[in-house]
Amino acid sequence: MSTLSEVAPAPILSIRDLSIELRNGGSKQLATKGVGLDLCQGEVLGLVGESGCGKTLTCKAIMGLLPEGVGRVQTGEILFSGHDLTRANEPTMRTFRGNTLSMIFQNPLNALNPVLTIGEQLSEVLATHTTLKRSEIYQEALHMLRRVGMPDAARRMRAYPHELSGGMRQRVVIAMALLMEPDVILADEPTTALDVTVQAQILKLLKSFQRNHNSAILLVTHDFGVIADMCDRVAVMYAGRIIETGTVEAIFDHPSHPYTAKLLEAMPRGRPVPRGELSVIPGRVPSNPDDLSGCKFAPRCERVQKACHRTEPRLKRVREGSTRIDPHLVSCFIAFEDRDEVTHVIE
Amino acid sequence: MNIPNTTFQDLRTRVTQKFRGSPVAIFSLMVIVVYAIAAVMVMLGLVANDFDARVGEKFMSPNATSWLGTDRLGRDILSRIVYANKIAFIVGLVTATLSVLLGTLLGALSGFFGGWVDAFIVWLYSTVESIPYLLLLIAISYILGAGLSGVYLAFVLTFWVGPCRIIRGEVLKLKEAEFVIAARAMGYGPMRILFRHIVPNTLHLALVNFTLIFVAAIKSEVILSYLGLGVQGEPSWGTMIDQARAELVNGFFWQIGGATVAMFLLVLAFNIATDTLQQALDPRQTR
Amino acid sequence: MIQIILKRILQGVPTVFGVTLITFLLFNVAGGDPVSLYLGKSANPKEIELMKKEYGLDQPLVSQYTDFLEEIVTFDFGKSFRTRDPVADMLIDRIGPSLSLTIPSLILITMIGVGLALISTYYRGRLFDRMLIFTAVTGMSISFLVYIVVGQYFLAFEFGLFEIYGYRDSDESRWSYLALPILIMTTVGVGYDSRYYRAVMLEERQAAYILTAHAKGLSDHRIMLRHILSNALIPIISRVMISVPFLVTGSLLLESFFGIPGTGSLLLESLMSGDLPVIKAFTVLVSILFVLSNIITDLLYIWADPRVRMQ
Amino acid sequence: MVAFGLIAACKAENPAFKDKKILEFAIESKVASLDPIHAATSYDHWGTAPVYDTLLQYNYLERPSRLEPNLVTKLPTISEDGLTYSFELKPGILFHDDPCFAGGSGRELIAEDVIFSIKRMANLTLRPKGWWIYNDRIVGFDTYKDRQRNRPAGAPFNYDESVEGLRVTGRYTFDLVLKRPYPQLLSVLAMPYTSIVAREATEAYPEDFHRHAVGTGPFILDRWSAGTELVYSKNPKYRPELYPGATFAELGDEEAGLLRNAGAKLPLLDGIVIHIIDASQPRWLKFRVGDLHFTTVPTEFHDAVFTDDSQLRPNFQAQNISMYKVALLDFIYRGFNMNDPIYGGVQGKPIRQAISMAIDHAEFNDAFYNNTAIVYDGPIPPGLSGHPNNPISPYRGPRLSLAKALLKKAGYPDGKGLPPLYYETAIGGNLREQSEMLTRQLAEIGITLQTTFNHFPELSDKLHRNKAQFFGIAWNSDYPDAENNLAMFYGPNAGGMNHFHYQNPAYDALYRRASTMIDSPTRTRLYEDMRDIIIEDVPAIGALARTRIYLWNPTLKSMKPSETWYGWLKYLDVERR
Repeated sequence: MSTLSEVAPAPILSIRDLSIELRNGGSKQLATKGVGLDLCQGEVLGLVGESGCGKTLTCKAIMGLLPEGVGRVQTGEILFSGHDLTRANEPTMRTFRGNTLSMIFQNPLNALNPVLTIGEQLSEVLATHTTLKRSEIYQEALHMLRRVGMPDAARRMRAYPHELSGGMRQRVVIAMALLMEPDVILADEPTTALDVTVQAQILKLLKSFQRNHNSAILLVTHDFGVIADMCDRVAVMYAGRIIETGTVEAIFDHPSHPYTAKLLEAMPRGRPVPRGELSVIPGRVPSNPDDLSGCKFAPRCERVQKACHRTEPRLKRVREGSTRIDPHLVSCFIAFEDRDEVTHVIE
Repeated sequence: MNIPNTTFQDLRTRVTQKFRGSPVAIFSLMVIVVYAIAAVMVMLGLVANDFDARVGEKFMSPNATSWLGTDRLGRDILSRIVYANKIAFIVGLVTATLSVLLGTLLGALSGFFGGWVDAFIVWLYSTVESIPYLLLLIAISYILGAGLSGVYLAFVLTFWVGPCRIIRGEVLKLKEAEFVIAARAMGYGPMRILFRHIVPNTLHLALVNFTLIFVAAIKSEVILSYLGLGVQGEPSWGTMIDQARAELVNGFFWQIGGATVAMFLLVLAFNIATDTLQQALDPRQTR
Repeated sequence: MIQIILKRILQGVPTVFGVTLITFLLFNVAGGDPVSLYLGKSANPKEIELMKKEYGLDQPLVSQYTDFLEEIVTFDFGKSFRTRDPVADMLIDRIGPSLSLTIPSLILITMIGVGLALISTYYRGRLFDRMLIFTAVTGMSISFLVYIVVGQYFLAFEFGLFEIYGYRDSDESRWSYLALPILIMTTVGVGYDSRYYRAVMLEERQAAYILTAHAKGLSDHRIMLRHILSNALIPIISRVMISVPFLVTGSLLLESFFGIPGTGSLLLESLMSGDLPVIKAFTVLVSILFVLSNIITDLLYIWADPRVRMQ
Repeated sequence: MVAFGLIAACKAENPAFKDKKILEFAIESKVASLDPIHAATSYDHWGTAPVYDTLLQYNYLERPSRLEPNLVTKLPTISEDGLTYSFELKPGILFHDDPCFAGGSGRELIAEDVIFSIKRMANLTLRPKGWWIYNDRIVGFDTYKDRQRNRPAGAPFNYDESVEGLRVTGRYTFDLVLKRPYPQLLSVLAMPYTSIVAREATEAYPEDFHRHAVGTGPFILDRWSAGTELVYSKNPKYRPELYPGATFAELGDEEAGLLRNAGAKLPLLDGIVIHIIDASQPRWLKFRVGDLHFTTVPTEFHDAVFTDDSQLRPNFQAQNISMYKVALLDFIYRGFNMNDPIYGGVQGKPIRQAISMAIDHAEFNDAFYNNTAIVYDGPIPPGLSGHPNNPISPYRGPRLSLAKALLKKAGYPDGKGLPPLYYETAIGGNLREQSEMLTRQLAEIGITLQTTFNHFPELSDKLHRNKAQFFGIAWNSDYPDAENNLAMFYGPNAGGMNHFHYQNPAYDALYRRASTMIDSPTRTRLYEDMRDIIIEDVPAIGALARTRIYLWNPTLKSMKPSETWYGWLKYLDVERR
């Protein structure tokens, strides 16, 4: 441990060296490798990257909900509330899920059970995690529905998901996630399926809740506009690895990885990017990164060098944008080619 | 089944992968291949030639020359089982091929052209469907008389409904696909679009239906044989089981046992293969 | 609501009409001539002609067909060639025993099938699941006839667990005769149905909202019973409703092998003896039932699926 | 499964049967009708026999079976010219009690009832299956039938119109007057078709008389559950009739306990349950567990019952199961369509003879009947005059080299040039295996057999319409007189019972002569001449006569089965429950 961590606030959720293995038929591959993330109380951490880079899997791994028989944590740990979630058993996980640790899913229509009423789907969270009476549960659920800005909330309690618009459904999903006032919220692209004006409302809602309760949010997105509005810190993922991390300012002002730079270039600041437009960088994400030696981005990188193909760079601290508590880390040789200054290494 | 935006190439890869990944599936394929080879050998007259010959006394127990004993006419049961395998394959192949062809043709026309063609074909299959399958089967073979051709026709007239319905649904969906719209834009005629562009993309569904009907045909043949409507003149597993029913009481279980096991293995193999195929084609199901 | 029902009934009319046409073509046009049977082995051509006349079999086909349609509309199917009883009475007599066989079987099949599917879904990929799949596929691969022959010989005769054959229409004794046929029917049916329900539930299990339910920290029981089962209800209802017309048709093989005087054995006897009035009436009635059960299925969907309810 | 076992374990014992003598047995096909004029099959006979009486019956113990009076006081007196038969009914015979009679109590049987029952055969709206037995026989009967057939639509059948040949001569006496001698009439009057019914019952149940059996028989029909069982109880008012005594007994009857009830008042049973079980396996298994008192042995199960020399297997003997073999008046044959351009007619005669020589009936007998059947030549079954006890046909198979020589001479060496022979047979039992054996046997001389299996209606349709090239069926004699079998080859019967469409003026002349004669050596000689013509011409290759084997459990007493008639259930006795 470095001296820096002594100054930083203790993380509420800490991911160390997380490697997730995916099995497909007979073949196995690592979907993430050595992912490390810290999430502190009251902080919004953005996790950004192209589709399929391992963002959602990381969230599912935190929730202990990797697809059964397909995904498995190979190495690493996820520390939360004094438990290593990768080793926790189901009953323990269940006490966290939806309670102190909750998750908001991408597609609000699919995330709700079509044949149960909104009221029931909200209430069952409280019924599971509290000992409240039925009437109290109802009141609580209704209250939360109002808080997320659901118009005509009492009537909506009896409605079925398909009777609501997309934005309202996402409000329901968020209400479910917030019901127990969780310490950590994993928001997996909570607004991508929604149109622009609704997106803004939903984000505002999340933000205000986070402020009021001093919760921590891991916000998965590929929209730097959202990052700019919401986040304190950012981690950029590529091919299952964190390739750059730092404060929002550090990343935006001094993008040090060519990939990050390309992402930022592709998106003029302040303008939200519709889903899918991130892949303006030529080439494709390698289907099995481990087959590739060296830097996984090398094949697509404009500034690739010989060394890039030989060994895989590790996360190192760069001076620009680093603060005492929030170092700016990047895994790229060329980011350091001018200076051979190595300050800190995080595996 | 919903297979969005996948090319036939992808499907083939998925199918091969799925089969490679499962030893049971490979075993089932091997069983089918062995049976198929045996059937071809029977057709070529290489094995089971003596299926109709008297090789010994009636109802002999298994012995060195007749491994599964003999039947009432003193014929070798093993030879008859092997020979019946040929019948099963012919019944299965002919029925499944014709049913799938007919079903695909009607389903494709129905889904593609819509209008009165669709209305008529939908009416036709919902009518056939609303008659209990066994009743229809028996009625048709009753009218055509017992025998192989009656069996074929009864099966085909009953079984075409399944593929027809499914292909129709798929064609309805594919009709709106981009590559079809592109083909239209090229000014291709409707028949070319339907049979060169759309129908080849439904082949995987036809394949699954083919295996399903194959099994259904073999199993239904037993029921028809019990009713005296099955294959005539040559041994089939159905006629053997039917014949051997009474022998169980006499304490001769070689024939019923042998035919049941022979049929069981093939049907089991087909069931497993069909399952594997369906899993590969429809990845949402992790059966 | 009534409008929906009326509309669906009207939509069913062409199907029923089609069935009458097919039935007529099959038996009156393509089929053989049943008359000679009924005059006994000493029949002569003169007597055969007379009987054909009596039954209108010498009429042009078109008028034979319209007569048939008239029978259907009036529900008066005339008399059986074979027994001379009114066809309607025969069907009514036979329907009870068939239902006592098929209804308990369907209930058992569905309950056991859904139950096994739930357990199997819960333990997917584990030993129980594999065993269930293996057993189901194995069971499906054995001929129905073998179940019957072997079941009757071993369970009823050798081990004496069941009645071998027969039926008595009293509440105490009926079930002792029906136990084995119901057991066989259930055994065969459960294999198919549990596999199907399992596939349905596994598919539901993959749904995004199940992930949500897990993320909410719900217990597995609640997820299985409340979330998965309630969504699987629609396919279950479809499956059960598809079987409903076949409740009435009974089971051809089971009934004839175990001597249950139901509609299945009636149908078999009629087919074997060319008793056209019975076969035709039966076919048409079943197709009407089929159409009706489709309508009821639609209504049940409305009850089970809020999405349909809206439309 | 345990639960199922428990349900089944409470076996269905009928409390009403307690301490009663109830006979239970099974027949293999549904009884279609209990109206005697429909009673064409042996199953119908089993169903009607307990309820109805015929004028004549057969002696229970005597073999060969001999006619004896049943409803009548004695056998009829026959006029010199053999045309007038005079009968006298026993007085005091009562119909079963039934609401159709005034006061509900059965009235006495009188001569009018007999005449009424015969007239019903003329009523074609009833579709009598036995219509042919009086056809062209009784004076005035056919014109009466035609008149009634052409009656105005809607008019009822007139039973009151008198028929010249049906004469009531007193309360109990009546005459039947024939157009020409009909020596088989006495046998006919023991057939179930001629059972006596009550007019009141037919009128009270116009639509379903076939389910309301009201007769004078030893048992009363209690219940007829469609397709499952017929239940009868003893008729308490049955006329005083006694079990026959030793005078009629055969050797061995006494040892078999058949005389133990001699002189006892009939019927001996309290009731009968006839189960209807079409599949042979359950029928057999039910007998084996003791649910049925007696059964016939389905041919498929012969191997389970008999050793190769057709003795009962030891396990059956150990269970004290009794056996009785009834030789059937049976003619199992393969027939040709004589109009066929190749196999029929004169030109086909050598081919038919060759085929006959290729068929090995002994092999059939061994494989399918465990050698319990009788192989014989010609159309006259064992037990009837004219039957040859020894092989007499030069064409009896297997004589393969002779058969091949005949074929060669006919221009078809080794069957070359002969089109396939299409064989029509029925579906069921082991007929498939039988046809396979036949195919194999004919292949020996180079003839290809192609079999079509038909449902019985189809088969009989093909036969009537002369559409069957080669066919295999069985004929059961309606009465014990070879005339019945010989009529199958009589030219004018073509299209009817003459399935062969066989036309031979010499044969027809012999038949016409013999058919009006009563049994005598002269008539037997005529029968033999006709038989030899058939053997030489080979319209039919024959023949086998099955032996029906009855087995019964030791709880059944005084059993001596017969298939000449079915009225003998009244002589049976069983242990009390």
